[in-house]
Amino acid sequence: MTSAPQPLVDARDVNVWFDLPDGRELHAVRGADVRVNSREKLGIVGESGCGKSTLLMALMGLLPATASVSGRIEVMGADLLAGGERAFRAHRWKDLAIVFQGAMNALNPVIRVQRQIVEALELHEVASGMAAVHRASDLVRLVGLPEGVLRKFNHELSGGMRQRVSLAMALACDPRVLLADEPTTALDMMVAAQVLALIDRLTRELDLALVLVTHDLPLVTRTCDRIQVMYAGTVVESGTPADIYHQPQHPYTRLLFAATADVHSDGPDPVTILGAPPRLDQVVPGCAFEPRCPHSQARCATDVPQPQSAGKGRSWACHYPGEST
Amino acid sequence: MSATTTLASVAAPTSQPTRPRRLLASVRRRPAAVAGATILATFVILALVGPLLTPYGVHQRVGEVYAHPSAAHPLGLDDAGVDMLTLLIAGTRVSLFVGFAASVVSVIVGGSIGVLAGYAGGWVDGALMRLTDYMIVVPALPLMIVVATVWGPSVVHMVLVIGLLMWTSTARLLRAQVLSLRERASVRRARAIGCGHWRIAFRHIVPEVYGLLGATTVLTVSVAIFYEAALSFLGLGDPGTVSWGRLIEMAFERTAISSGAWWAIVPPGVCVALVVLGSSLLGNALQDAANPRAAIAHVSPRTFRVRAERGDRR
Amino acid sequence: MPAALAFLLRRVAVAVVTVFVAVSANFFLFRAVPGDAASVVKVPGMTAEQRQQIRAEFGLDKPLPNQYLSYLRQLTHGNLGISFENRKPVAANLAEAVVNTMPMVVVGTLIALVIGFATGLFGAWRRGTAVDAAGLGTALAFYAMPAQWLALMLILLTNGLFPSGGMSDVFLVDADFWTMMRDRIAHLLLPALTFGLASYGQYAVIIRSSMLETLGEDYVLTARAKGFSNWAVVRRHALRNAMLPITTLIALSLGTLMAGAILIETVFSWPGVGLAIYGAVRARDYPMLQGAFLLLTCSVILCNLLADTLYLRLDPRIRTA
Amino acid sequence: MTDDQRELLRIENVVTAYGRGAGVRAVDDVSLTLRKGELLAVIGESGSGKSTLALTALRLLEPRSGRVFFGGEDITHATQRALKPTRRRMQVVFQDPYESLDRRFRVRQIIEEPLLVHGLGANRAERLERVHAALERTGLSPAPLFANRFPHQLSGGQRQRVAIAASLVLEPELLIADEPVSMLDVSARAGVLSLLDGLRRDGDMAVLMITHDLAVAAHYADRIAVMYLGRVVEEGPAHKVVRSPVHPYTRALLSVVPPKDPLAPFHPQLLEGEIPPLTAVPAGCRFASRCPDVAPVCATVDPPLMDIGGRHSVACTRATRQAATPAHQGAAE
Amino acid sequence: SERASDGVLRIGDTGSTISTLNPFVASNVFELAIFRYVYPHLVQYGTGSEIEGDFASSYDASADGLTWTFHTRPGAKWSDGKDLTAEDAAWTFQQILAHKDGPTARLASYLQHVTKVEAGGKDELTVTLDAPLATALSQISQVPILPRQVWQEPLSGDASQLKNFTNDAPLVSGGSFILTDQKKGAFALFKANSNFYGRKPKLKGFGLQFFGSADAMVTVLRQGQIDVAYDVPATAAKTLKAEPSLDLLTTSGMDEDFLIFNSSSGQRAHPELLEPKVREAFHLAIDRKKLVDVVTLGMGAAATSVIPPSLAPWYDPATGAEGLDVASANSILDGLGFARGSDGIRIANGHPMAYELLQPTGLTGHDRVVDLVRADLAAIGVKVTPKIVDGDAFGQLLVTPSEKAPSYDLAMDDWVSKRDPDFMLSLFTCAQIGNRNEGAYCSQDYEALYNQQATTLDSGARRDAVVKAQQFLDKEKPWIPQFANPNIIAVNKKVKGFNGSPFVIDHTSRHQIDDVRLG
Ligand SMILES: Nc1ncnc2c1ncn2[C@@H]1O[C@H](COP(=O)(O)OP(=O)(O)OP(=O)(O)O)[C@@H](O)[C@H]1O
Ligand SMILES: Nc1ncnc2c1ncn2[C@@H]1O[C@H](COP(=O)(O)OP(=O)(O)OP(=O)(O)O)[C@@H](O)[C@H]1O
Ligand SMILES: [Mg+2]
Ligand SMILES: [Mg+2]
Repeated sequence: MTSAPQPLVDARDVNVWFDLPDGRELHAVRGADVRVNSREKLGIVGESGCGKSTLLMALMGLLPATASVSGRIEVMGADLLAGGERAFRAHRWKDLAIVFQGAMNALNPVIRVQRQIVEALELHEVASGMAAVHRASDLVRLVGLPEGVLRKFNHELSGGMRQRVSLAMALACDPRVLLADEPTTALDMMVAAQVLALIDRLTRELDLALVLVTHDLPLVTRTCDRIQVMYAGTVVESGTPADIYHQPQHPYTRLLFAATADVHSDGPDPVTILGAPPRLDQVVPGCAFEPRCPHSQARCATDVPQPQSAGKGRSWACHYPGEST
Repeated sequence: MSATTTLASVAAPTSQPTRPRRLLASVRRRPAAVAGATILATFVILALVGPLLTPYGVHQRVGEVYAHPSAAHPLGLDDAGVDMLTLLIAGTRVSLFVGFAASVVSVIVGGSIGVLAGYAGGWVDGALMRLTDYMIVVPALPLMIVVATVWGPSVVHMVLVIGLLMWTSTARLLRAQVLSLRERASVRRARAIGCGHWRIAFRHIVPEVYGLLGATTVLTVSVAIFYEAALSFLGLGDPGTVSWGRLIEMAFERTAISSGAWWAIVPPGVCVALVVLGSSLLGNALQDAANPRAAIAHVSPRTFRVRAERGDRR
Repeated sequence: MPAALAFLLRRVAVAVVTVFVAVSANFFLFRAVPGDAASVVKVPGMTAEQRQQIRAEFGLDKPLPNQYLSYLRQLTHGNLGISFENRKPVAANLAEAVVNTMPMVVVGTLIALVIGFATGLFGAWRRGTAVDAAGLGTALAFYAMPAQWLALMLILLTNGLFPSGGMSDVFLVDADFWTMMRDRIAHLLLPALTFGLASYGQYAVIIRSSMLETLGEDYVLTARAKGFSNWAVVRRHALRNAMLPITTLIALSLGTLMAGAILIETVFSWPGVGLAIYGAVRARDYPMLQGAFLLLTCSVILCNLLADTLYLRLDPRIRTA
Repeated sequence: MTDDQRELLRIENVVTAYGRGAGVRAVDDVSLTLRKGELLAVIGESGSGKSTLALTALRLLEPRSGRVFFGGEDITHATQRALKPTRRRMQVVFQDPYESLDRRFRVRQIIEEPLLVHGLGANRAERLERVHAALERTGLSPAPLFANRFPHQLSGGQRQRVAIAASLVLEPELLIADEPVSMLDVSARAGVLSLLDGLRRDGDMAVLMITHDLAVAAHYADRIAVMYLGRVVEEGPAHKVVRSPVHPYTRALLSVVPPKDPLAPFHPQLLEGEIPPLTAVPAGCRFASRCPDVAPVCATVDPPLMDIGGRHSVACTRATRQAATPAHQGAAE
Repeated sequence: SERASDGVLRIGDTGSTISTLNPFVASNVFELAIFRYVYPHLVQYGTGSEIEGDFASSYDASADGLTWTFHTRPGAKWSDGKDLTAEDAAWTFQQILAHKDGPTARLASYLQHVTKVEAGGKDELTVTLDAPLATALSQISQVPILPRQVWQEPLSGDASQLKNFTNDAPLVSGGSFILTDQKKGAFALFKANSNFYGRKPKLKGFGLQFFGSADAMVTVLRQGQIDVAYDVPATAAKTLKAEPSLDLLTTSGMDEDFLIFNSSSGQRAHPELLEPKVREAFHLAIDRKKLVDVVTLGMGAAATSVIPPSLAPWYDPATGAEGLDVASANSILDGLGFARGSDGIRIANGHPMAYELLQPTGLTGHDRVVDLVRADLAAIGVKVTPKIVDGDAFGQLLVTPSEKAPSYDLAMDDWVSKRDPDFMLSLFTCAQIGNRNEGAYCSQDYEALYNQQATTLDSGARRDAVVKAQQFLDKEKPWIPQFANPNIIAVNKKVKGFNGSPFVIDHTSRHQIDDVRLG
């Protein structure tokens, strides 16, 4: 028995730059760490454009040719960044499967659902022929859909059904980690709740690890074991939902909660976080949150705060943690 | 309220250039567009200052029939001993004029029909689109030949014939654009404010399609120049003028090939090809810029690069 | 499948309306031109009575609505009228021209499709590389060349290696099959090549851009995430979607093909539809022109309909929904 | 002030359909009343007809049947020309702040346009003054700094404020906001919402707000109307609808919204199945197919919206078994 | 080796094509040429401008010139074996006359003065005229004799089916060749007719191939795939001359370019243009040598009379001989009091001497002619603005029936002379107004001169009459002759006995092919 189980995904100090058409670079992910242990459910939250999707793409090695990456990305102990496309491909879907943001178009519109599930099974030699077809129908039943959807095309399915099919497809090869990029934003509240409950159930039943990316704070705190809050390409705080909610260390985390209304209790008015996130195509000299931070001090504008770890996955990157009004 | 003052101080982090300048910038960023614009500009300048460049007349016999290129006549002489360079430059004026004028005519016609159909909708749209359908299926060049034959050859007729018969793609493009613009929230808002049709059409919809109109105009130039060359080649050009199409025709009619006089055939064709190329390059770039589609490809033999350098952390 | 049927029926209805518009426009277009048959059929020393007689012969003395009705009636019997020029049925003249044009257009289009697909696919695949730029540049350059000029260039370059006039050596009679065949092919080579080169550019550009657009779709990313290699993604997922716009393009390009055909046929004295139209214009042979226009418009409409049907097979989104 | 005098917008049995013939009845027999200074939130799943209802109220769509009153005046079939003076009194803010502002207009022009259309403001200077005033009111201060910008030079929240300012210059009595914050980041939402809230509190302006976000509705609205498949199934004071929902659909919706505190109890009550398509509306109760509480009667009886007291009405056979009066008749308390 | 071309003369041409084989419809040169070889004719032209016998081996006229008797060759046969006799000829002529106001109008125009045609047995034919006619034989030489077995059907009744009778190849032939295959606009192939009544042609056959472009024709000629090329453009002459295997036969042709005045009495806008003195000034101002030089590359000839120089026996070299003389031209106009305005354009009758010049499309090189003429006339203070119209429209504008005055000022056109001068001279008769009389010129004095040459049977006396008519036209100048286009034929050296005279294949003689051998 090993004492410290090896993490399934261990990405350290990941940086992603995009080449812009005018020759400049956009630094989309700035030294982010992602570590997912077996059966762990990790949530990543942050405002739009803070690099959540880019980080996931980097983990899958699916970044476009205009991107460049640095850091270290290990999946089940293999250093993928060093191995290149071939190394990534060896782990895609078998170990890391993904449900994309806006999965409305994740299915090929001219190929039937069945074929799209079966082709993944055949590629990874999980099953083939009739066996693959049987497995496909098992999968759609698993996500709560009638078998009939196997013979349907993308456009014949509703948003919720598409999301479920995407999920079934992702589960086809028994992956170890499921990455889900905002799987519910395009959906109605009720359908979103259904899909989320489904993901929750399946990860438990199938012993999956989950990385759930979203900007819905209450949702992610409900679902996940550990939360990473991202801001401008950086992970500014991470910890368990209770840590994050009850003892937020970074002012951004605190403000994010304060900006959210609660239907179940009459709290104070939600607040606005003034200003907008910094442009990622420019160098930010100090703390990226400094211009919007109500507690910023001189040092914040010049020094980049380094992440401070408090063990057990708890960390934050702020010069003046815990400060509050 | 203290919130508002701070709001101003951190506001507008995204200060981008204004639209026309952005359009220009995005054109400047595309090498193809720059090449296209350069080609067109060169020919326009040539057309303007051309007559100053050669000392000969377009009907002046200056030497042997199909004389080889020489220092005095860098492009040789044609079938009547006229300096080819002089003819080519004279042709530039006529061909460019026909090209641009015809495309303006077609864009005016097509633009009006497209905008009207898209905005008015209902039976107006139906009728105009049936007309467009017909104009699309009717073979354009034969129809142009018939009309040009009936009207008689002249530059103005050529402009009208071409312009009036090739507006269909403009009309369709604009109709589609207007249809989607009409459903746009900004237009809905204008209606909710109480704006009249005129105001909505001319303040909110038409200006939105200027970019597209410009792009189609440039694109249509290439088609117009093509048709000019074709009609002239078929003997329907104005015999009183010199155009590239007529030069090709004359070379063909007057045995330039069997005389080995490549210099009488190659240059006018190259000019047509260059201008057509130039305007399609520029036009396509303008169209892309006016109507940007995501320029991503998820599949490419190249992949992202791995960098050794670390981020600005630690 | 009622949705598919409805789609098809709607298309057929539009096509029928367009055909009717074309038929009528055809009739009135050629009545609207100045001068009529009587001024066209050249009989030296023609008297007013003779002129009148010719008008009667072609039914030009009747009121316009009557002419129109009888025109429609004749059409329903497949009768396109009699050519002013050679007094043969227009349909027969046209049939001969079509038979002649076919080999050139078909072989030319095949050449264009092969080169166009190769350039377009390779360009999209190697997007942004020098090879892509060169391929696209060449395609655009060929697209930009006037067909008639390209034809002349080919003649100039091949320098008499291949025949450049007519469909065959007319003095080659009673020759054996292979000699005839060789002669035919030799004659076909330059016109078909011109046709192919002049039209491949637009295919290449469209194929490249539709391929690129497809490659940017989410499902392509999904396929890659599944672990497929790049080429497998293209083959399994991108190609078929990219085919969709190309189908329409090929159907629609038939109309513009005619422009190329006229010019190329003129250069190579190829006795096809293009030359027939051009000759009919010169001779003011209105029945012939009318017939040719009808033939061309209807075949474009038909091709569009065909493309729609093909679309129906290729794109399930139309079949249902 | 009597109720009738306070009433601003009244929608009576409105049916709005898309397409020819009978069409798709996106709004099917809906009645609502909005009073001066009131904020009414309309919630419901996608496709339930919220936007259609808003467009009908604005008379950007003409209802097939039913009537629309604005300020006591019947505008159901008024022509666009006749509507012009009314348009001034009701304004709209759309969901997408990127799309709803004309990209080529400067902020000043966007806000000035309504003044020009309605011939308000004697001259340029006066109009500019009003533009600045509107900007200041929406918190875009100092106004001259923003007036000359283009929309793309503003953040999403700022754009939405500009859209609101462009409505405010006309000093409307009603503002219809169709999902005004759903495209905005959490960080910017509260600002826009509290702006709307403030405007109606001190300006006596009524707001009809469409939203997906129950928490938002609960926090800001006076009244909430819940729509399902073209119908209003529950309508009442916000605190009543949120704290003691009656319709099973409302109850389910509320249950699936997690509380902010991760440790607070959370028992989502998931509904099975999907909303039936508008083209195949079931006979009987429209919600019956997904209702956790379904009774045999629901398959046949289509329950009307009935008042269950306290200006709270519900369309559910079970909830209204004690039978109150039909809602829109009992509106007068 | 498989080429069936041994002993077959292969001729190429551009432009003209064959679109019908029906002689009642046909009008273009090559269509008429086909009938010349395929159908018997009573008489034909020799190699010059003299008439000789053909199917009629001899013929004579009565003293009053009203009755012509033709003695046809006995024992002749059609290619289908049926007898070919004078009765066939009589039947053909009678049918043409019977429907002369209808479907046979085209051929009937050659029999205008014929009142009666009768067969006197199998081998004799008499033709009766209503007036003595100098051109009687020339006219009769144009009429083909048709096989009755073929034409009986279409000529029956009111002959209304005649126009639509396609007469497809292979035709029943009575001439020296049989048409074996023909394709519209492409080619026509002939083989020698073994049944032919006359001197057998030396060729096994011949073929006409039509090229869309001169370039294609010249290329094929140089490669030896055709033996003769007609209508070679002047621009190709240099290249072909350098070719050792080819002979280039160049003559100034029968085709002249004219500047045409609107001479109609209804032309009131510019009365000065009706003035012969003004026309004289125009004539003096035009530099013919330059036209020949630039337009025909020096291969044509300056034209001085309406009869082209190549029609030697009838052409009068003295007519219109005065050359370029701008000074005289100017002084004529000065003398008329047409002073120059500030822009250099003369004022005549209160109007500037600025005229519209109609020009038809489709005449090769015409734009250059117009340009040179414009420059020449500008030198004498006359401004000319060209207006180009489609060939058909041009014809209609120029030959408007007399009651409607044509509305143009000047026009430019070319005319191909026939072998008899009557044709060119007839263009100026009042009767041709509304038909071929471009310019609507009409003068009683000229009518008298024209009629005299038309009815003078003695050839010497007729020549004098023809010269007088030419001189009269030169004085009046309804048209100003400009230049004669060259006639260039390229012939492979292996072709022997080819007649390169300006009377090219003009459908009035069979000699050009019948006499040829392939060496
Ligand atoms: N292919 C690309 N080229 C250039 N910039 C890119 C590209 N993809 C993303 N970006 C930029 O990188 C930054 C991070 O984008 P990303 O999509 O990862 O954000 P996100 O957190 O997923 O946002 P959202 O919540 O809107 O999905 C953004 O500023 C975005 O504009
Ligand atoms: N222009 C239209 N033509 C036809 N049907 C329409 C149109 N607009 C909306 N619909 C249909 O009407 C129904 C109600 O649409 P509506 O936009 O009012 O819903 P909504 O509640 O606002 O939804 P969402 O939350 O997605 O905005 C839907 O089924 C929709 O498909
Ligand atoms: Mg994202
Ligand atoms: Mg909506």
